[in-house]
Amino acid sequence: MTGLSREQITWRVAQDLPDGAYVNLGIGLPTLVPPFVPSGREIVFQSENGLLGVGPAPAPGAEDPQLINAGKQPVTLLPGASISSHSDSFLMMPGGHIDIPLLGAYQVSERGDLANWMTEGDGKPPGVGGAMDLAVGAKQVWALMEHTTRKGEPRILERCTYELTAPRCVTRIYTNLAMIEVRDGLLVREIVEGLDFAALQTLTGAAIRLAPDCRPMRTAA
Amino acid sequence: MTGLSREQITWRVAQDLPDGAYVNLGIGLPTLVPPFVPSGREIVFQSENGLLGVGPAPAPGAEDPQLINAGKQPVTLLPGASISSHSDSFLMMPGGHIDIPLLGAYQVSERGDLANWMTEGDGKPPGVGGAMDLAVGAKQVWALMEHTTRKGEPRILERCTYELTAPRCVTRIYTNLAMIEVRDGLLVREIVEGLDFAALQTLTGAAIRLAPDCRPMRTAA
Amino acid sequence: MIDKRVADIEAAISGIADGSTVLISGFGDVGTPFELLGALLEQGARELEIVLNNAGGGDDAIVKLLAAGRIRKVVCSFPRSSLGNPVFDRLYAEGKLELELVPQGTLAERIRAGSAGIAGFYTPTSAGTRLAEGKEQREFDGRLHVLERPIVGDVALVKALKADRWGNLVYHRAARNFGPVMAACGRLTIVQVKEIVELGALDPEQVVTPGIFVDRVVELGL
Amino acid sequence: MIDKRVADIEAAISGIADGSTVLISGFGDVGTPFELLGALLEQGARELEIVLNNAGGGDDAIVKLLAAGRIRKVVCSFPRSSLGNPVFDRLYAEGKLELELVPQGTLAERIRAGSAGIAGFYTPTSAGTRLAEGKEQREFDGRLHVLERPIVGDVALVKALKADRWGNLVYHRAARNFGPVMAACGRLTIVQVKEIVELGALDPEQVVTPGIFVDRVVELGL
Repeated sequence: MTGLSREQITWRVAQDLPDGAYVNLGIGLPTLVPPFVPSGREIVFQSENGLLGVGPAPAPGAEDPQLINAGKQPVTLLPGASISSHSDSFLMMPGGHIDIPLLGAYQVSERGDLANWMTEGDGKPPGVGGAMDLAVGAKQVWALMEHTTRKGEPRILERCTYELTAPRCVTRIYTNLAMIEVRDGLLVREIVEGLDFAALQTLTGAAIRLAPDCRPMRTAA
Repeated sequence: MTGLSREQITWRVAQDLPDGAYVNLGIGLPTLVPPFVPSGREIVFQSENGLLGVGPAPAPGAEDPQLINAGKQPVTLLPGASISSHSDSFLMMPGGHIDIPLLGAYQVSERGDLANWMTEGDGKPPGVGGAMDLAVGAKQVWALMEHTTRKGEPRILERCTYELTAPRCVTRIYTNLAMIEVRDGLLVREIVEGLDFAALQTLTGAAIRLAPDCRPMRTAA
Repeated sequence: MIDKRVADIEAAISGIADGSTVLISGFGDVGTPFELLGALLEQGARELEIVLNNAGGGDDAIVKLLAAGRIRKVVCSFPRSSLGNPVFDRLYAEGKLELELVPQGTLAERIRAGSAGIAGFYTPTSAGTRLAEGKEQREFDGRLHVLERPIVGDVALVKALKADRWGNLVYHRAARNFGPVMAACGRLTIVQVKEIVELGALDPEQVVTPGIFVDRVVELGL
Repeated sequence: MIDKRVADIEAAISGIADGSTVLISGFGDVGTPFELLGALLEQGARELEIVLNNAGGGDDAIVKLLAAGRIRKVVCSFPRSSLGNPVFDRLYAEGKLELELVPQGTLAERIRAGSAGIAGFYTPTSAGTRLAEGKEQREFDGRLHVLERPIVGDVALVKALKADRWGNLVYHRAARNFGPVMAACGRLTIVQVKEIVELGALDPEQVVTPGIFVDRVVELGL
């Protein structure tokens, strides 16, 4: 069961971003989200390195090498954008000004603990970046991840086995198989076509509940 | 014994400001200092309300009503000036970036305690403004004051009787009668012409010492 | 579409609840949103806690709010005015007005902490003085510091020079003062500006308050 | 007269002592003062503690300083590079390099605290995680916070776009990042700029780093 592609996961997330939201894009999957925002909605994307109002990737040859996002990729600024120093930019996260950080995740627990900065030793020094700052403060934190590891082991667990980024922060999980709300446990709101609830449970390391209104997971037409 | 006029005190202080110094001007006597800076010296005056590089008073009719100093008087900006928010401006005081705050004082103790924000009840609510912020952080704090009250009571004391602005902060005192360094007690560096050390002691509420190189207090020619 | 512009000052000030903590920008008269304060007087919210540097003077809108009995508590650094403020003085003397006196830099920093999710900070300012009484004091590196707690505003009323429809702000000269730090701290931030400009007219490098902190802007031409 | 301009990069970097704590601006390559770092390599100071967001990569000047054994400790948020940094990885694995890993926002805030004379602050960031181990944790309003202490730099090396002889700075786009907060925190702040302009050429409203924080500026044309 592979379910959605990476593009399909980010398309699905983009459909849920409300008009006018301030959204931080973590590195990895989240940076793929912006092109999929439905037309007519205005979303202000923040990049932790001091950019608010990040626009699409620049045309080849038109890059400003000093205008990059958190993933160090060249970006543009929209009309209405603003630049902040790092200390001013990071006011926006723990201070709760960002409506929704979109974060990649290695693991999420049934109570919303997030692990997204450190796996078991690859021998290299660990890096945390802005992960911990982004995970605190916002009322909603959406985690984007593959439902299982490449070996098929669950990433959604009763307790994270990797080091935590922050406890009890994730409010919603988008995977290649399902959209799950973290609300007194794990509530399945959508499942990809062709997968049933029992099969999803076997791929999940914590008890899940089926929402009464659970729907097939939407994908781009 | 009246000694120096207010202008003469501020003239005397101005002579000691080193070229290139960053100097905060407290309200009251200190705001009179800038015109007396010897020519050839460049001093950057800060006003706590976010101005760095304060220039002379504007010509009548040329005032910008939104360009005022800490005493709410209209000012100008010099080439090289910058504007900061209050939170950025007040980084400069406890952070030790201001070389010399010039502060008015009600009382100073022999160990450099400063009292300059609250006298004994005039029945009105007390105001502290930026006094306490300015008094901490700088390596040097110069207090400008009349040597005694109008009733002739000393303002330089073993212990302040008014509420403190900050303990152990004043490093130098300029009065209408003397210039005194606070260094393991009170060291008299200059006395106004016509006053001897013994007479100065009777006007001072703490033991003073005579510097070996004590000179007559300079005034403008 | 994001459009924080509101049609008039009544719409700008609407919805402020009784008992709100209201941050008010300005240093003396400069940068003080007197027109929003006038509208607040009309709007009617009571039992307000106001946070500002000064506390009004003469017959300005702050004095009028005080005189109308609408203010329960004032958090400020300097509640004295060269124009006099006998209303404040009387209410204070009669015990009808609570005053929390805060050093000016500490006031700015407490508001910044509120905006940044910082639960407290240790500052040397006021350590060893009467204003530190009742607060935790603690030595770091041989020096006494005071634990100061954040201030969070239910509402921030701010005056700026220009805004765009996203709420980005620039200020004029010394009128910047508490504007940026208070704008970032209000759960509801309402800004009066001289002029609303087209989106994109403000250089991203020169925006002082990013629009993320702002909820409503009203153009007053002054 | 105040004149913070220095003639060349050797003069800019002179006088850095062994054992210094050196703050280095930049996020990835952007805003990183590589030319000052190259001069620091020539200058010879050893046993340095460097504070920066990333820790170099490829064959940049930070990697060269590491390879030359000049760095004792790295304080950073993300010591990994898409270009790879095998020198860092080897020194770290061999225990020859101390690493203090700090969340990015906490890093910026600790540097700001250092510049502001704040002795510590309570942040929710990292509370309940491995990075909070050994630090004081304390509940405020029902939520766990971590006490973080300030960072003060003996030296700050910063890249900006323009400066004047008073040391006022403006930056270009995302190259602003850690520049303003680090410039304010260095006991000795050294800045490389593309262009030095006449005093008065920078609008006071648009100065990002006031000259009070800056000690030396050197014009490099890039």
